[in-house]
Order: sequence, then structure tokens, then C-alpha cells
Amino acid sequence: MNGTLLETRSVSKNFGALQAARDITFTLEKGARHALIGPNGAGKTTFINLMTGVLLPTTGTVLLRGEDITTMEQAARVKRGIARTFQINRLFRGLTVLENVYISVAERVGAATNMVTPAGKRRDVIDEAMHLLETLKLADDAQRTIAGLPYGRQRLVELAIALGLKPEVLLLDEPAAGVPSAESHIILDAIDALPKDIGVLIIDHDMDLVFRFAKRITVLVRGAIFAEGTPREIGSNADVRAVYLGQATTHGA
Amino acid sequence: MLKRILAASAALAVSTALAGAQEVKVGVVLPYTGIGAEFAQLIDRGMEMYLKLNADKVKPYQIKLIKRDAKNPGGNDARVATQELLTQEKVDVLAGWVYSPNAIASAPVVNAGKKFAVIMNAGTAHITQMSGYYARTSFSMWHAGYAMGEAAAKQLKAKTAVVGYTDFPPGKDSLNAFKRAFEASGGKVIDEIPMGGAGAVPDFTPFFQRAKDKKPDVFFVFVPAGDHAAAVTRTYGALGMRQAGIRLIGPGDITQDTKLQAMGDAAIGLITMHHYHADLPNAENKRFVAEWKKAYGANAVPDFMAVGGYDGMALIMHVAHQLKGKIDGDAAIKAAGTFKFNSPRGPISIDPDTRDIVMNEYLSEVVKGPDGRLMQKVIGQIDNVKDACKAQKIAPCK
Amino acid sequence: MSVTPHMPDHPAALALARRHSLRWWESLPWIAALAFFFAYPNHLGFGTELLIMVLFAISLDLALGYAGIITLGHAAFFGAGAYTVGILAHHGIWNEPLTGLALAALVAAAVGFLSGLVLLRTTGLTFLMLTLCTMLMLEEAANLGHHWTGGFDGLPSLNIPPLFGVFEFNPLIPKTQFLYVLGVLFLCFLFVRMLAYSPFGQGLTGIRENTLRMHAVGAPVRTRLVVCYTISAAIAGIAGGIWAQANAYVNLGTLGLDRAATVLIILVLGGFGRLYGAFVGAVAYMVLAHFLSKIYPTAWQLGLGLLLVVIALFARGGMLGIGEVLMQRLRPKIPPKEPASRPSP
Amino acid sequence: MIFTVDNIASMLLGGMAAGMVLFIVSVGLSVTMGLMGFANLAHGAFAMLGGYIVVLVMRHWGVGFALALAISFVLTAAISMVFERLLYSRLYKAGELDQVLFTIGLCFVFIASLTVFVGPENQPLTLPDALRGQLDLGLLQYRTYSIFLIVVGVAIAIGLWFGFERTRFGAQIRAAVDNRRMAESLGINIDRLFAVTFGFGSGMAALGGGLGAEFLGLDPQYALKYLVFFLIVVSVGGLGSIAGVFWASLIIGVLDFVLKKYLPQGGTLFIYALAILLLLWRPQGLFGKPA
Repeated sequence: MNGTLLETRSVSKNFGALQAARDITFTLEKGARHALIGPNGAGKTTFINLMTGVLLPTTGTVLLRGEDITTMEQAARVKRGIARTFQINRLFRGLTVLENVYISVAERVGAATNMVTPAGKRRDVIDEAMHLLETLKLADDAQRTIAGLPYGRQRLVELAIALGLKPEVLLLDEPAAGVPSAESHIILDAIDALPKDIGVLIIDHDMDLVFRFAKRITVLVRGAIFAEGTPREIGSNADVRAVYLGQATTHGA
Repeated sequence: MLKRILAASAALAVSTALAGAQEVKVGVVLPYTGIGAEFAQLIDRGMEMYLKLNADKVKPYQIKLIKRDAKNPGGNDARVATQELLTQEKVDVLAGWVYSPNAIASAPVVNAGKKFAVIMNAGTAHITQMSGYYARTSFSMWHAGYAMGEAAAKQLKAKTAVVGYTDFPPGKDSLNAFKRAFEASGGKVIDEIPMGGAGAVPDFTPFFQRAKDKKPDVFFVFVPAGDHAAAVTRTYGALGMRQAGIRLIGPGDITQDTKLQAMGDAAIGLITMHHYHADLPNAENKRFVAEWKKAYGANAVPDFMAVGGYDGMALIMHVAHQLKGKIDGDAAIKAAGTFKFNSPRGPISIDPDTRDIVMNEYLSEVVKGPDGRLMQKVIGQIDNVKDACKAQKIAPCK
Repeated sequence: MSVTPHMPDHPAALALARRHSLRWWESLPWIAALAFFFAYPNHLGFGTELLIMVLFAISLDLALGYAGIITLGHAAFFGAGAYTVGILAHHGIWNEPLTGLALAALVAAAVGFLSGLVLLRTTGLTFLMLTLCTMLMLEEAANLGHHWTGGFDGLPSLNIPPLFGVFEFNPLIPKTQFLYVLGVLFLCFLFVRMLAYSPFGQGLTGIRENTLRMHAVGAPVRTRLVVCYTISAAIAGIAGGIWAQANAYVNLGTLGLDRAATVLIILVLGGFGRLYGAFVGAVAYMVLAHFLSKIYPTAWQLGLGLLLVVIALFARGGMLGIGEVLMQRLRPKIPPKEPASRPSP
Repeated sequence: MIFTVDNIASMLLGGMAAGMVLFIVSVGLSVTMGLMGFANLAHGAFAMLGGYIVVLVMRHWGVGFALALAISFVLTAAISMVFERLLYSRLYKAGELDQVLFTIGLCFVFIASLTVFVGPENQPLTLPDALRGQLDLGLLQYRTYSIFLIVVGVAIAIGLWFGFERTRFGAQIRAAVDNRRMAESLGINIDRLFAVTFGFGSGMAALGGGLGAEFLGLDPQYALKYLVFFLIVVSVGGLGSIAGVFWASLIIGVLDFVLKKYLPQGGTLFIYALAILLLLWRPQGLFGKPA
């Protein structure tokens, strides 16, 4: 199961005078359960955008399985197996839950350029999307439009769309943010049930979630890597506690 | 065969005439809404005014005006309106058309419908050649343009001219007419300035400044009647072109009666050539203007569009009487050729060869009247002017 | 990897699988059109104009309703098609109707492809203004190039030979025109319907609903938009071309703001992104315009203005949207489905 | 010939005067579109309404031009605020398309109403004698009204800039343009801010309608006829930027003037081409912030 999937080498990103990412060198292993934490404005989402190709780095390189993808378009990276979710829901609000996932699956299997066959005739795509919804316990909502769905359920669709891409690298941007605590276990269960061989990077503030999930944690502060290690190492790192954890724990308490 | 039909229809006409007032359905195609609504109103009132002032001449016929909106100058509204007036309303006569493209677009339908059609404004010269059923009681751009070209050289003694025109077919017609006559009379057109399309009034300043730089004796301007004209005189006055010794001349579109007072003193000294303005001194016109004011208010004045509608109605009545109310298209066109009428614009007739109007052109100057209002003083007159484009067979009026 | 189990019995899967199947009411527009043909032989000129507007609105629906491309310049393509037919026929180069339409589609598609390639990099107000300016620039070019286009007067009295060499185009009783347009509309509609229900069409709705997410699922968004825009332009070009043929006439009115605004109003009035909004909107708008403006012309403009205000304020899904809401009220068993929402800002 | 001092000066003055009309009408549109994100195609209708009020008030009450402009500003602002509270405010969260549809509908209502109640014809506006004719600038004589417009336009621009940058209300608007949610959380009354800004923007449009009537005329079609130019200026300048509208108006006014004088054959082709190029070069406008 070992091997490097996604790697950044000395990646920096400047917005004018602001350095949103500085000299980040980072690797995500196959099968990894990695967490990225850091205070607000630390540049976590910027870092995800750099890996997925929403933003291009000012300097540095991004590699996927050793291949240089630094300037590759977002769509091409997705085709190579990088998928993400968003911190704030980015769903097809007017469409049904099933259609949301259908779109994602259709893109992956290459059905999406088909202009001739009705979407309904691609039973393979429908069935796969339905299956995904079953596993996320969303099947009962499959026919509802997103706009009419409770927020927690919407977060699951967010995840379902990403899973429809069968990614090898999955970047989860605060998957449980905004979900009522009564429903957050559904998200957590879903994350636990992710295929073992894919590399998952999760960003979150919820330390319970991070420590329950992560085998490895990277701490980002002001755009740069501040510390990296196992949950135990990070948890016992005094500096991290000083800049981040203490603050977070008091918040959590 | 034809004779039998004619005889039968004549008999029918007589019998219905005996039966009482006979209805003549006139389908009117005008832009009742949109940018041309103002013009539609003038023509519409012109037609109504004829029916009112000449009630005795209308008898024994009862005129039913069926009005259709052709607001879009793009042609399709007018075309559908024309087609429906023919097929649904089964009108006897068609009338109207403010915009030339509308008359052009309607021509094939008029041809297929074989009904007499009177153009009451659209001025592009060759329109009447697009359908054998068209007759025109308004004008062609060549009437005034050509006459002005001659008058500018001979009467105003101009050697050089700059022509500014709105860049659409009537404008180009006007330019060509003026240029041909002016240069034939020994003058020289030293610059031609297209001044934007007909859609919106541009700021005329850059065009006028260009004309001023050329220092011509006269600046001949054609713009569509309406907003354009008022802006022209304002700009002329504001740029001090008169002080620079440049006379502003043009067809009467730029001194449209309905706009004249609004132009203010800047308009004084403006010289135009046209077939009608409300200050024409003939008796027929005095009665027409007085009745107009009585009907539509003291500040209302008729203008060349109103008179186009008025005379158009006169032509329709002439044809109705000639044909005893049975207005067959081919017969009507023949009858139209015998039309002679003492119009507010003076004596007019229809040229049987071209079906276009023959009328007097008046050279007029804007002066301040005794009552302090602006008025147009006739300073020259050319009788029985035909459309020079067709008379001289200049392309596209082959 | 686990084997995907077949779940044919889930209602959601069934609904999606059957979504494209024909429904009985889909035959209504065509029956109505044929009935109109026989019932109102004196209104066929109006009917032809109406059908062409439906076709034009359908082309816009593909771009605006499905892909969420909000444009104010769609008449550029209508005009491109119309002028293609007009210029070729007027200058005696080509005037056979069917091939003429194909050429109109081709030219309009080329205009759509090129402008789409450049303009679709922008969004929102900027895109709106760019499409508007492009259309107005084309209009002005057509006005200035009068040697070819006839300028303001247009190209009158085009010589269009009989359809299939048999059926004459009579300007007064446009039976041939009506049936010809109806046939072309039917074929184009089938094509757009096929696109709309295809995975490609589903992807377009994805772009409309959330462009950012579409990028994130690996869709080449701009390419898709350009393809969609080009197809939409081609169909608009067919509408323009057939307008020129049916009227034997082209002029600037085919590519002005007036036409672009009218088709937009028609589509939104009927309800966009719904295939049939174009039909409902065009019928409602044209019939109202036609008859109201006969009764009292200025009232028409006032009435239309108020109608638009009311639709925008209270009936966002257009007339079909209202219909859907009413249907749901009547059948509460089905889980409430929101009227398809607008493209997200 | 082209490069004589008085020729260049006269082109600059003529172009600037035309640009100032664009600026005065469009600046309100820019601020409301930037602030509220509302595609207000009825802005031209408010300008038209303002022009009509100026003309009618001068004609029927016999008041002077300046006072008529002031009355028009106040009345139009008040009327537009009623519209904003009752109608516009319902559509702030709607898509652009609904806003476009709604405001086109409003335009039709304005056009039809003015056609019925005032008439379809152009309404002439008589300028006071002092503003007519020519003014001697020493170097050259030039149209008095053009000079007047430039002076008024620049004064308005400076005034607006001052109000925008230096007053509390201006700061609130800027904050709300930048980040509405943030501004709200800072306790700014957004509803009131929107209504006042909208009223003010429409009032400016009314001024522009009155001041520009000398060039643009006044008839019921005004609402739609010039809308494209107002929108071009706003989008080229950048939404919500007063400086942007100002410079875009000047650039477009002057370039349009020069092109019309030396290449009149090109009609309006260049102005659209220019707008397209500027927008492709800077899609967010000259002074707009990148998205």
C-alpha cells in the first residue's frame, strides 16, 4: 500500500503582497489518512486550491505519482484521480440528489460528452450513482432537489459527488462544517467507510474528528508548514499547543 | 372574360351604392407605438382631417379605417400587418408606411394581394417601383434634394457645399439628389459626412465641426424629421457656423413644423426646400391649419406628414369615385393616374408613369413672424416637380 | 472493487431512466400547430412568424436555460443566418431553401464558435455587455456594408425557388412557409430534446447550477460552453435563415436589440430550461402582442411591461413554472420538486 | 490641419462634454449595480423621467433651469425610492435574469405611461440664454453649454469623490460594496443604505437626463435608446467605482468624438469595438476589482 501519491515541492503562492502559501513541501501517501489543521487564514483552502489546480503556484512544483502536474488544468487533474469537496456546499442546487451524483459519475466514466443517448439509458451510471447514495444512506432523498434538503444531508451529497469520481486522492475541506452535531456521525461514518487504498487529506477545525480520523497531521500557520507528525506527536507538541491547539480546545470547551 | 367581370362588378357597385352608404375598407399600416408613434399620429390625423373637412366628397361612401401597428422599422411587423389586412380584413385599399424598409418589405405581399396601396410617408425613391400597386402621396427624397441642389447654386449663389446626412437610404438619396443637381449647376460638393444611423440621435458636434473646418458656402443637411432636426439647428447655432459664413440648408425635414418653435432663434435664417410647411400662404392650407388647430389645440400644427395622410385620403376618395366603390387594384392604379387635387401644399397630381406624386417645391427661409413665433417665409417656388431619380432614370430608379 | 448491484426498482432510478420517454402531452404543440393550419388559413403569416420565434427561443433555451449562458446578443446568430440566406440569394449565388438553411446554420455556428471562444472566458455583466456589443457591432456592420447587405433597407424580394422544386412560397397565403417552418422546427426540436436529455445536456445543467463544482468533477467547462453556444448559434441561424426564406426578405431587424430582447422575454415568460417554455412563451407573447396592439397599441406596451414585472416578482419559473406549482398542489403525494432554479450567480 | 491647437482643444472639449453627460447619467447606475448587485436596466427610465420633470416643470411652472434640475433630482429620487422599497428590494437575491426582466418591464411601463400622458413626441428643452451660443476662451471660441457641462461634470465628480471617500455615509457604501455581510454585522442599516443610495443614483440620473437633453433629446424611447451606452460606460469603468465611470466616460466621449470627426463612415462600429476590446482586456472594468 505504500508509495507517494501527491507531492508538493517548495510551493508558494502570492496574492500581491500577501503570501498565502510559502514554501510548502508536503507528501500524501497511498492509503493515507492525513489531516491538515491550522488557525483561520492559515492558507489551508489555498493549499487545496493549489493541489487541485484552481490556483497555480507562484513558485514550486506539484507532482502526482511522480508526474509534474504544476500547470495542469483542473479537469485533467480530476481525470488523474484528484477529487475534492468544498468547505461551503457547491452543489447543483436545482437538480435532484441523484442527478448531482449522476453528473459526477458520468464525467468519470466518459459518458458526459455523449449528446445522443438519453441520460436515462446509461443504467450503469444511474446504478452506480444509486449505489453510492445507498452507501451514504441518501437513497431515500435521491429524488429530492438539493435546495429542499437539510444542510447535513447536503454535506453528504457534497461527499457523494466527490466519491462518484472514484478518486485516488481525496481532499476534504471541512466535511462536517455546519452540520448539526446530531447528524455529524453520518459524515464521520462515511469517512470511516472510505476505500482503504485512497489517500485522504482532511481539513478541519473539529479536533475530535481530526484525532479520530488522522494517522498523520500537518499544521499550517501563516501559509507555511509549522509542524508535522502523528496525532500523538502533534498533540504533545508544545509549540503547536501554543499557537493553535490551546486556542482550539478552549473554543471546543 | 375580363370585361364580364368588370361589368358584373360595376353592376354590383351600382346596386350597393343604391342600397345606401357603401363601405370602403382602408387598411392602415403605421407605427402606432415605438419610435415612430409621433409620425403615425400625424398621418392618422391627416387622414381623419380629410374625411372630416370633405364629408360631402366622401359621400356616398363610408370609409372604414382598419389600423394596424407596424412599430418596428425592421419590416416584419408591417409585412404581417399588410398580409392580414388583405387576407383577414379583406380591405379594399392599403395605406400608410412611415419607414421605407416597411414599404419595401410589404411590396411582395401587396403584389400578391393585388390591392391599391397608398404610401403616405416612406421616401426612398425606388419604392414605387417595387410594386405596381404602390402610389405615393408623400414625396421622394429626390423631390426636395434635387430642387435644393439647383436652388443652392442658382438662387443662393453657392460655389461649395458640404453634405451631412444620416447614414441610411433616404439620407443617401438626399445626398445623391443634391450633389447631382448642385454640381450640374456649377457648384462643387467638397465633403460628404455620414452622421450616424437613424436609430438614435447622435451628438452632432463632431460632424459639424468637421464641416465647419471645410469652410463651405452652404452646409446641406439631411436628417430624419423629429429629434434629429432639432439637434441639428441647436448644434449649428452653438458652434457659431453662421458667424463663420456657412449657411445651413436642407430639405424640409429639418424644419418640421411640429419642431420649429422648439428650435428657437438658432433656426432663423435656415433655408429649406420642401413641398409643404404650415406657413404656405395658399387658401387651402390656411383652412387646413385653422381646422387642425381647432381639432387638436392651438399649439398643434400639421406638417408634411399630416399632409401626406390628408392627400393620401384624397387620392383614395378620387379612386373610389372613379371606380364607383369597387376598388380593383389594377383599375385603381389606372384611376390614380388621373388624380388632380388642390392640396394644402398647392396643386398636386399623380404621374401615371411612375405613380409618384407631382407637386410644387418651395424654397423657404425661417424668419421671426410678427407674433414673435418662428415661421417659414417662401422665397422661391418650382412648379410641378417630378421625382428626378425616376425622371432621369438614375440607378436604382431605372 | 465491489460489483455494483442492480437496483431497477428504486423509484429515483426509474424516474431518471424514464425521464426522456415521450409523454402524451408532448404531441399537443404539434397537433395545435396543424389544427391552426386548417382552422386559420388567413392567419398563417402570423403563425409562421410565431413558429420561427419558437425555434429561435428554443435555440436560446439551450444556451440560457440549460447551460446558464445569460446573453443579450442572441439575435447576432439569427441575423447571421438570415443574412447568409439573403446575401446568397440576392446576389444570385445560391437560393435553394434546404441547403440554404444548412449554410445559414454553418455561418451562424462559425460566428457562435468564434465569439464564444473569445467571450465565454468572461461571466455575468461583462459577458452580457460583450454579447450585446458584439451583436450591435454586427448590426452596424450590416448597416454600413450596404453594397452586400442593402443597409437599412435590407435585401428585398429575394428569389426563393419552390421547396423540393414543387411547393411555391406564396407571400399572401403562406401555406408552404408555415408547413416548411413547422417541419424544420420539429426536426430542430427533436435534436434539442435529444441533447437536453443526454448526459451532455445533464452536464450543461450542472454548469448552470454550479460552474465551480463542474470544474471540480473534471468537466472541461469552457469547451462544453463553447460547444453548447455553437450549437445554439447554429439553431438560431436556422431560425434566421428560414425567416429570410419565408419572408423573401432580410433587413437589420433580424439582428437588432429588439429581436434579442423579445426572444429573451418570450423564453423567460414561458419558463426557461424546460424545453416547452419556448412554445408557451412565444404563443403567449405573440398572441397578446398581436391582439392587444390591435385594440389599443400603447396599452400593449403597458400591459407587457406590467406582465414582465409581475412575472419577475412572483412567478420566477415563468408560465410553466406556475403550471408546475399548480400541478404539485393538485398531487401532493409526489415529493415537492422545486421549480428548476435559475443559474446560480 | 489635425494637430492645430484649437482643433485638438475643440475635440477635447466636445468629447469631454459628451463624456460628462454619460458620466452624470451612469454614475448612479455604477454605484447601485456595484452596491446592490442589481442589473438595473431601468436606470435610463429614471434619467428619462428626470428629463421630463425638468421640461414639464419649466414649461408649466415657469421655473428656471437650475431650480427645475433641483426639483427633478428630488422628485425622481423620491419616486425611485418608493420603487426600491416596494419592488426592487424583493429581487436583490434573485438572479440577474429576473432583474433584467423586471427592469425591462419597468422601462416599458415608463415608456407607455409617458406616451399616453405626455405624448409620443420629442420634448424640447429651452436652455437659459446664458448657456447658449459661444464662449470666448481666449485661445478659441467654444459652445457655452459644452463648457458648462464639463464644469458641472467635474464638480459633480469631485463632490461625489469627496462624499464617497470622506463622509461616514460614503464609507458605509464602500464597506457594503466590498463586503455586504461584514457591513451588516458592523451594524450598518443595509436597507436604509440601499434605499438612500438608490434614490441618490436615480436622482443623479435625473440630473443627467435634464442636463443631457440638449444633446440626447427627450422622448419616451429615451429609456431604452441610450441604455447600451450607459451600460458600456459602467462596465468599462468597473462596477461601483466612481473614478472608473468618470474616466471611462471621458475616454469613450473623447475617442468617440475624434473617430466621428475623422472616420464618420465607421458609424458606431468603433465604439462597440472599443468597448469589446476594453472589456476583454479588463473584464472587471478599468477600475473594478478582480473577481
